[in-house]
Amino acid sequence: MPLFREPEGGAWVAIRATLKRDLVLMMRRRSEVLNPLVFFALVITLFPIGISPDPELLAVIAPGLLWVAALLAALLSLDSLFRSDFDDGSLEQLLLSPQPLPALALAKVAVHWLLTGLPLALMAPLLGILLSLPSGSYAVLALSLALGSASLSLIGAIGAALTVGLSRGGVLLSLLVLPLYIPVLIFGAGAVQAAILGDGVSAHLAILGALLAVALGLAPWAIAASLRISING
Amino acid sequence: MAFDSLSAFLAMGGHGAYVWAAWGVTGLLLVAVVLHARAERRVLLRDLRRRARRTQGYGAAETQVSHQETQVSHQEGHVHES
Amino acid sequence: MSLRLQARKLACERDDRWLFRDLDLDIHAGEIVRVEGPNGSGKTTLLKILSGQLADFEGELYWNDHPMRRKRQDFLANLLYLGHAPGVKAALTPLENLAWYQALAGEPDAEAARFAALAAMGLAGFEDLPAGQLSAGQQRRVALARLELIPRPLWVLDEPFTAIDRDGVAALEGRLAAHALRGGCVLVTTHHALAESPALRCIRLGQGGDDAAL
Amino acid sequence: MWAFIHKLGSPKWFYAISERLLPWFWVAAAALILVGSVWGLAFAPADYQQGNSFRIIYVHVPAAFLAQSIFVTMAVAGFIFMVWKIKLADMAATVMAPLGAAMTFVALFSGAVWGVPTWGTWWMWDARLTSMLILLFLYFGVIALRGAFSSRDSASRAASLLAMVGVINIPIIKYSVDWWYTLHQPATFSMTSRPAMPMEMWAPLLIMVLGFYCFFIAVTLMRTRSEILRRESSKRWVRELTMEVS
Repeated sequence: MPLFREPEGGAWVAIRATLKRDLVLMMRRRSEVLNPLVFFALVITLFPIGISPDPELLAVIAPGLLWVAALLAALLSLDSLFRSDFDDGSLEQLLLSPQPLPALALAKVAVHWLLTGLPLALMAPLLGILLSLPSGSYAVLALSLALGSASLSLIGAIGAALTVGLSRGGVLLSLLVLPLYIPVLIFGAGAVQAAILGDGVSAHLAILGALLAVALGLAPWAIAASLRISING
Repeated sequence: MAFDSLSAFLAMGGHGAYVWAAWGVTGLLLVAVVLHARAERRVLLRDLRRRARRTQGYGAAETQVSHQETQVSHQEGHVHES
Repeated sequence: MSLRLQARKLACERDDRWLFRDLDLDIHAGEIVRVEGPNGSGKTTLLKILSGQLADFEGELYWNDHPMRRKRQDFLANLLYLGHAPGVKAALTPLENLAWYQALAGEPDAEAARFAALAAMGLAGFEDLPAGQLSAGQQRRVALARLELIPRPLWVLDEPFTAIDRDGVAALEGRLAAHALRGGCVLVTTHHALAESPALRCIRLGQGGDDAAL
Repeated sequence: MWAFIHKLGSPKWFYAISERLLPWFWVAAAALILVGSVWGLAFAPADYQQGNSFRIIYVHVPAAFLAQSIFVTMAVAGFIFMVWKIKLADMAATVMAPLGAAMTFVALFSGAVWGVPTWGTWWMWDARLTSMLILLFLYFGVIALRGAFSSRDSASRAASLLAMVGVINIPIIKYSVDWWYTLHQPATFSMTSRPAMPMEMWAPLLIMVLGFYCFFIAVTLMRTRSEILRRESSKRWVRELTMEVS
């Protein structure tokens, strides 16, 4: 074996390998994928029991409930985003690779969205039926959640990266992240409401897209910086 | 002067409770911030002084603990390369 | 090829006490540098600083006579670091673990090389078991297989002998010596006594019990 | 230029210079707040719609201004600390966070109290109050994160980064909350945004705002000085200084 070989594969190879590795890992621990979905369904079940089974009342509050419950479910899964990598030492290896860390972090976030945000978005219409969500808003609900949850994953990953070195980071993580989620919640739930009222939803979706663009532009660097801070202990 | 009498001033046209509650809490908080800053400084200076006196006092009298502490500045580092 | 890691006036303070201070280091190709010291003397911290993970220190690092800040990418491309934790995913097989490391290091995706590296570490036959089912020593060997798999001249190894059996220790020691002989460079912390050799150099960190005075 | 910045970042130099500045800011803060209070409480005319309850504006608005300014200042200090590694900036950011949270609380409390005579309720999801509430949570997050790390350097860098992330989000949050509010509560009466306030009304407000800013500077200087002593307690100049005092 030679003493030294110049790294040939560029960042793209490393990103693909990280995507594949995280996907395989998540598929081998299916409960971690399923738990947020079950949580989502459970929380939605609680509301009619806690408030009232009246379909008309439920229909009014359904967009907000679905969005808040999905947001909490996504939050629930965030803590494990970097935790196991931190515990077994893979995270320091990730930080020491000669590849751009923001890109690798983005790959991990992408897997998180793919296996949390996207399933939540696909499941939301089903739960919408339980809350008598008015017809015509189901597609918008799924679409707004799919778009919004990508921003949630990106923003949440900053919090997860900041708290990964702390032994009890879970509650702190929600404290850090939830205030930052508010704009996404406003425009996400707003889109569904606009669809119910028959208003145009393109403005809402466009703003959700803009938020995602901003998050995509800034969050990877913040995540990378946060990981470097956390690895310092 | 927007008020005819002291009682009118205190009553604030019927809104006295609200105005004085808001102002009172604000004033109390500002005072508390100042008092806290002063107390913090006093406690800190006392601790620092106590620490300084302790290192001085012991150094003159005896013991190795203080010896270590006061001598540190002369021992440049504890690293040896071999 | 040139290979030189230098530290000047390195100092690190933790909780108001100096772990080390005024530490000058000069590490060249062909050397095995062993960092010694009792628990809590800052061995791991020093290794993390020298491998560019910790930013909280005073002093300057130089890589091939350039300030580390400017040569970080080049430095990382030359570095192989093994930390306290092996960095082996329990849910992945040794092969899958190594495949990720290969890609991360920019190596070509060669399965034969992975098999060979695992075989060299005495893990033939365990390639396709989830790493979680392996013993602690075997997991450490999976991590050590990266030494065989990824050609990097500078090895920074934090307690690499942990959980390894006697034969494994001897083999690893031989591997370190061979690496130095080929012009590589090893920076290692260990409680295990390494065999005397002209390449071996020791750096001793003190008790570190000082009060942080200036 | 660089030498100047680094001199500015030297705790010892700052400790000396702030000692001379501090009395001036205390005097200015006390004088401005006193004048503003007397003017605002007793001399400014009552509002034709809200009557005298409007006098709450003289504590509510300065506190709200300060609450937002402190967060921005904290983020700027965090940025300076992260980029130029000037520890003094971080010390200032450390002591600013609780003051900012306190000011946010004052703004929220006075806003809630003001709500009773204005809206007939202690809490209204008014855009301004909602943004303030979110700001309070952001402050809590920064303070809690700083407290959670065992290493001071990591704590400082994490808190700085979070403050920077927060400050990017504040305008987005503000904008989205405003939008959300107009959607759900169209055309409610707003407490503070009114056209053409007469001079007798806004002059005391301006004085109060200036007074609050001076107060903020004075408290920050004073507590930063304490923080310097705490963090540099092992440095020779601090030891000599404490000897002198005793």
